[in-house]
Amino acid sequence: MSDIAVEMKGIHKYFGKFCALQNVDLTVESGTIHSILGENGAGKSTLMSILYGLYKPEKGEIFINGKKAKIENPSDAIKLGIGMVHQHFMLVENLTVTENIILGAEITNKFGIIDMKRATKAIKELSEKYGLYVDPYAKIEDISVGMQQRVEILKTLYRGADILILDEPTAVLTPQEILELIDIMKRLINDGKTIIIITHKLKEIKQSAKYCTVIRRGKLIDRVVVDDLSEEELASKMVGRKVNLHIDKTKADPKDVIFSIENLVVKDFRGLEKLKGLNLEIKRGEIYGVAGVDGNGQKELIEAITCLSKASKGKIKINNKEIQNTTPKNVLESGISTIHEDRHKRGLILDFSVELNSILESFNKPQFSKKSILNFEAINNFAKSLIEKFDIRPDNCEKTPIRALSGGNQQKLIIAREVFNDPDLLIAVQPTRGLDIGAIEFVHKTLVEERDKGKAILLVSLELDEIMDVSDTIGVIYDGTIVKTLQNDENVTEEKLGFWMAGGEN
Amino acid sequence: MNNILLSINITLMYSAPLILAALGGIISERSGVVNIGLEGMMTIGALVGAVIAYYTQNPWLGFICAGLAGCALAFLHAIASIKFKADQTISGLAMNFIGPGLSLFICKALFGGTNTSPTVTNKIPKILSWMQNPNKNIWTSNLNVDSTILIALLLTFAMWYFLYKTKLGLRVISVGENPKAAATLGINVHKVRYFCVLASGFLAGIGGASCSLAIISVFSPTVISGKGFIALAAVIFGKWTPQGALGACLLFGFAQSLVVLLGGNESIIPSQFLSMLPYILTIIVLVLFVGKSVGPKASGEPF
Amino acid sequence: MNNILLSINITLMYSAPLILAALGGIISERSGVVNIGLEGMMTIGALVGAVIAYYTQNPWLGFICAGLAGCALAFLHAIASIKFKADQTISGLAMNFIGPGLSLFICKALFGGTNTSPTVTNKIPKILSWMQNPNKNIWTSNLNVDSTILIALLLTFAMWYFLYKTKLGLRVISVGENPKAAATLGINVHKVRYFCVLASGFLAGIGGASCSLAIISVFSPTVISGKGFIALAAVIFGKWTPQGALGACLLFGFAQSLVVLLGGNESIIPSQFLSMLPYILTIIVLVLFVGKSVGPKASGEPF
Amino acid sequence: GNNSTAQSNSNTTSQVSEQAQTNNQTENKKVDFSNFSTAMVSDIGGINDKSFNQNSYDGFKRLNQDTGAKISYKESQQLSDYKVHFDALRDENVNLIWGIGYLLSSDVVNAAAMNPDQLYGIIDTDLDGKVPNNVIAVDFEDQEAAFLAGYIAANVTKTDKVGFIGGIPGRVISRFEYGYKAGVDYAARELNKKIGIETKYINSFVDDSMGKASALAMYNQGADIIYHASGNAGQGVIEAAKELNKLAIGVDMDQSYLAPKNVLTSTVKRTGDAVYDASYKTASGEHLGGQVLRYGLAKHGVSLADPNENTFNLMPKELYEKATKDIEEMIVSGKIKVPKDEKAYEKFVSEL
Ligand SMILES: Nc1ncnc2c1ncn2[C@@H]1O[C@H](COP(=O)(O)OP(=O)(O)OP(=O)(O)O)[C@@H](O)[C@H]1O
Ligand SMILES: Nc1ncnc2c1ncn2[C@@H]1O[C@H](COP(=O)(O)OP(=O)(O)OP(=O)(O)O)[C@@H](O)[C@H]1O
Ligand SMILES: [Mg+2]
Ligand SMILES: [Mg+2]
Repeated sequence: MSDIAVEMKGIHKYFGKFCALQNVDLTVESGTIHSILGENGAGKSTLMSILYGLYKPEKGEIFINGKKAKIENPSDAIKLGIGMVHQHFMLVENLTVTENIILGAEITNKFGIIDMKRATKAIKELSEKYGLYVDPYAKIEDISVGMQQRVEILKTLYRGADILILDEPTAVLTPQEILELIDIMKRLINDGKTIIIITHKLKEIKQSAKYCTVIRRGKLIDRVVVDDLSEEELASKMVGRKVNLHIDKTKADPKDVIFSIENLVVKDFRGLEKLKGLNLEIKRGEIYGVAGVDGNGQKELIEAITCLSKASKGKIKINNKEIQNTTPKNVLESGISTIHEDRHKRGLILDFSVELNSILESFNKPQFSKKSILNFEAINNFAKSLIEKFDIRPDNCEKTPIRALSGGNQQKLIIAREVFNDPDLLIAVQPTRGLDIGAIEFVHKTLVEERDKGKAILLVSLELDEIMDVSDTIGVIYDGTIVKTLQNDENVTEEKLGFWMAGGEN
Repeated sequence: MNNILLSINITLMYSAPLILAALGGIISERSGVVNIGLEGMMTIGALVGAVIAYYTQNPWLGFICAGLAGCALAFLHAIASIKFKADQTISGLAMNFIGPGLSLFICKALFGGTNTSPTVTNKIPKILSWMQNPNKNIWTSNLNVDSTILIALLLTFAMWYFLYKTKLGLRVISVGENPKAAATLGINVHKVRYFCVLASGFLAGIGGASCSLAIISVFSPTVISGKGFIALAAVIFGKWTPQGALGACLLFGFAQSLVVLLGGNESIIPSQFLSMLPYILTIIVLVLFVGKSVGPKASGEPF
Repeated sequence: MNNILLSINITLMYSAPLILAALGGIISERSGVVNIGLEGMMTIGALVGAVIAYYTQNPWLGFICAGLAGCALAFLHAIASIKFKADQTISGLAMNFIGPGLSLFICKALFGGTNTSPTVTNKIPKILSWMQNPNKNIWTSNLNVDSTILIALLLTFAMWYFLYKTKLGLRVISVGENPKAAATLGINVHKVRYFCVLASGFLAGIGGASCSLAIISVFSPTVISGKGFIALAAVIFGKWTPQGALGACLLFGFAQSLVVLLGGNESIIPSQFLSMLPYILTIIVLVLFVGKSVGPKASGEPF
Repeated sequence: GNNSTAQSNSNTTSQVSEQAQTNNQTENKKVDFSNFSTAMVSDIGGINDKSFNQNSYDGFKRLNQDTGAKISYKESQQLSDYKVHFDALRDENVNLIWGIGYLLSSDVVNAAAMNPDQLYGIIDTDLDGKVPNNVIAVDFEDQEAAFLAGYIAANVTKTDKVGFIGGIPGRVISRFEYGYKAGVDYAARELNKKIGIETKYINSFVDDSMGKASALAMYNQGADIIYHASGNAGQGVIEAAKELNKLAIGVDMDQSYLAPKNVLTSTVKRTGDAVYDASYKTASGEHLGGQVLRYGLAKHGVSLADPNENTFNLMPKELYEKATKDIEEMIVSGKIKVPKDEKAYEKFVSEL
């Protein structure tokens, strides 16, 4: 088991003047799961893209199974038995599972006509062999993210890949799906495959990987045996300082109820009820965490509160004022700020500068505009103060388009902006998705600080760890209602929550 | 009865060039390259078709050369929008200015400064041209449509088969939907797009030639006058599918045949009003039935 | 020297309607609604402007009414593309058929069946019209441009100020870039878009009227003939900014003035070739300097 | 008022024009206008459009050959070019500036108002009778040639049904329609039978598919001869005639080249002769400004196309001669008053 599947030596990669990778080595033994760990923007994806032929390094050599390899494009990589599942899926949404898998390596008759029967059969065989169940006839846009990921893995296996690269495969998965994925990876290893996995979740690394390569700011930091280190040790290697994986917080001091939902019913576009009479109450000075499996009504709940979709029944009250079915603007003005789940879609305008993004909600305030003319000096000063206070990097980035910031820093800006609104209720939906450990620490700390200032906080997350770490009160959402509300104390365990989340009674 | 036949005849006559050009629009847009330049490519096709058929007396040679001329113009569009990643709308618009300008220039250079070509004596035959005298009988006379309509129908089927049943078709669609994904699977996005844009030019070119070699038999600067834009509308209207565009073109041709058959001295509807009918009909059907657009995701995005 | 002045005069004359319509294109596209229908809105503006000015003898009233007529057509486009979420390209195309069709229809209904309006006696004054006889002096005569060009320049500045310095402008841009984000931030996306499309129609309408009330002083069906498309090209060419589009329109007008000044009997360059110059120039500049397009992200996407 | 002035000039001018045409052979070039210069601004088609512009420029060239007058032209590519060309010509010291085609009328009128000392001419419109003092308006009696076309069509039809296809309806196209109809009715009366006339307007001067479709429909309904006044769209009409082996009558110029066996004849508008004539007279010192010069059959401004090798296979020689001699004479002499609009046509029919 000691022969080397992948060896990358002295890799340098520049984007313009920016050095993304500097003399990085990577050695992956065949038949193992090898994890790569690093902050956002450390260069992990870049390194893997080089291995897959998407980028050309300025310097460095690559050896595959001991032989020097020249990988200039993905075709070369595919021929060498390398397959990659990208951080952002590379699927054609309106084609079927089968079509996506065979694309570029189609099974055809001699006239170039695709033989769908044979293709489907081949895929079925593959998926049975590795327990990667998919519906070959379904369209990608109709299947769940977990299933899409299986399609991505099947794509590589179908091409006969022996070396699989998985770039943040778990960021979009539910806890259940993550467990399944780890299972699948182990099955693949048993079958003699080699896997390189990028993830920010230390727990997953501990559960699956044998070795871990740590990268920081484009430089190789260490290559370690995972079992030799604790999660905390791994985290501090990655960030370069000691980090708290669990947030320090004092006990909550909840006051009066400030926000409540009564019997809320929301229907989707087909007319099916997605929320079936949901109730909840949040007090000042408490973090209310909504735990649940994806798709049980979290999205509908947030959209109803923020008036992005219509409530067919029920009341939503803040400070005893009903806000359901008004406008997003009214919601904002009533004292509710929201950190949305998908920052690219909902929270930011990527080509606007950081300073404009920082006032998107508040440009109406006299402070920023007079007689509908914008006051750019005030806006600039404001953005500078946010950047300083929230340590948004790089410094002096207020004029750069926010697209150029890393995900963590984008998220920091959103949080800064929403906190600045000084809301009575702060809603945070998946606020740490895809962030590195340092950034997560910051987000959690901020939420607790706001709580301590007497705000009410509604935290919606699919990560049980996050819910259990941060919230004071936990509500379990299942099938459109809150089925269980409980104080977050030592008695709460992952198993218990999981039981309720799956619809168990009591 | 006779009127029905006539209406079919006119519908088919109107649709043939539209269908051909629309197929061109489909293959280009399906690969992710918007082609507003259909009009210009049709015009140059109409010219080259007429010129070659005039000199060689062979309409089919003219037809093929028209396709190649469309290709040549499409190649410019491909270079601009694929290689130089220029905005596809503007590059297409430029084709619509260059195509007619160039056509007029060549026409004047060849034919002593006139802006219409001489009449082509050997035009593209009609489908019943093997019969003794199809015009004698009013039935056969109305069924005796241009062979270009047959070609258009065959090519529609071929395009459908190509897009949905063949390897290359699957690649075309994936390149238009998600070029990055296609590239990670080792598909050469640029090559596929070049191929599709050139094919688009060829189809628009023969569409143009089917005006100057079948509907009438000369080239004149007005012979296309808007057909390329209607074909473009048919592409969208038909939701970027060959069968849909075929339907849209036929609907449009049918509306035109209604205009012809309803108009006349005794007609109660003013003729200005009638002549807007096809467009109004089209937009009504559009708003009522089509709803949200469903174009290829990466259409218009350089890669 | 005289030629230079004349060339400036001609450049400005050609650019005025283009600038106005291009501003219309910018505001609509900046809010995320593609407006291919500029051509049609210009045509109806040209007609209504001429008609009102003819009847009331007041060119400014005609000018304003032309804008409102453009608005009316734009309203159709807004309904189709914002409310019914129809494909914006096809809806815009439909405007390009409806605008001229309707104009012709109205023109005929009003003026006893002719397709040109009577000549407007009171056209929009020139900037030096307060002078005794500006035509006497070749200098003043060439500097004596239409006031529409002044309006176009002022509106360009106003549009720039509006988009980049005002609250509403910020909202327009954010709606065009990311309507979902804008909506979550409390902006009424539909309202902003309606406003922008209507403004777009108004600008295209007065652009059309500046053809029929300043450049010439009648409406005829060919008075616009492609200016809307050129304005559209200028929008893209100018990277969706008012100042960029202004530059593009001036460049285009300048190329046209070259065509006019170089053409004539003694010219060695054939006139067809000359007349392609502006477009060729445009595409060359495009390919060389503009590179990748940078349109509003959500342009063309219904919300 | 204008009308009668133009009329009174008519005899002398037609002679001049005919003389000029034969001058080349007879070599009696006495006139010398080498100090006289004239220029034309073409319509969008350009000076080789096989139609008005080309015809007008031919007249120019003849003028130059015969008299040595200086000639020049400017070609327009779009409507807004007209004004620019007139502006530019203002500085070039031209005695007479022509605008070719009614589309240029407002620009001619504007230019004339700005430059009261400059003489202008405009072809193919009477400017609604409101002719400025420094503008010569040249108009054509299209209905007269259309009448001859109708007369011939009525005599040739075998189905007793003929058709007319117009472009965009309007005052000018009405002349063609009603002149033609009157000719058909006149011949029908002569032949003592009823001949039906189908009319269709296709609302376009460019949509040849529509022209063809409309013609197909008319031929289907039994018409066997169609006269068109629909610009380029007429190419479709003639194509339909060719395909179904029926007959069509061309317009504005001799269109038989489009389908020699199917174009019965054409009505032609001789703008060149008119330009020649008016320029010649101006050079000779006549003041024509403020007048409408009307060119009909009389001054050879309009006529049927000259016969070609196919003409007499399609119709008897006698018919052509009868039309171009007897009927034409009756029109010129005023015995037949050809109607140019619906009202006049109804009157004409009722008086038949
Ligand atoms: N195409 C590109 N052009 C310019 N710079 C790039 C490009 N891709 C990546 N970078 C830069 O390279 C650095 C490394 O990026 P990379 O995507 O590899 O980070 P990562 O470690 O995968 O981060 P994450 O955890 O967020 O996925 C980043 O700082 C980024 O600024
Ligand atoms: N094509 C590109 N051009 C310029 N910079 C890029 C490009 N692609 C990525 N980057 C930069 O690379 C950095 C890392 O981006 P990446 O998309 O890998 O993850 P991220 O932005 O950190 O967030 P997330 O983990 O949520 O995906 C960012 O600074 C981003 O702006
Ligand atoms: Mg990332
Ligand atoms: Mg990454």
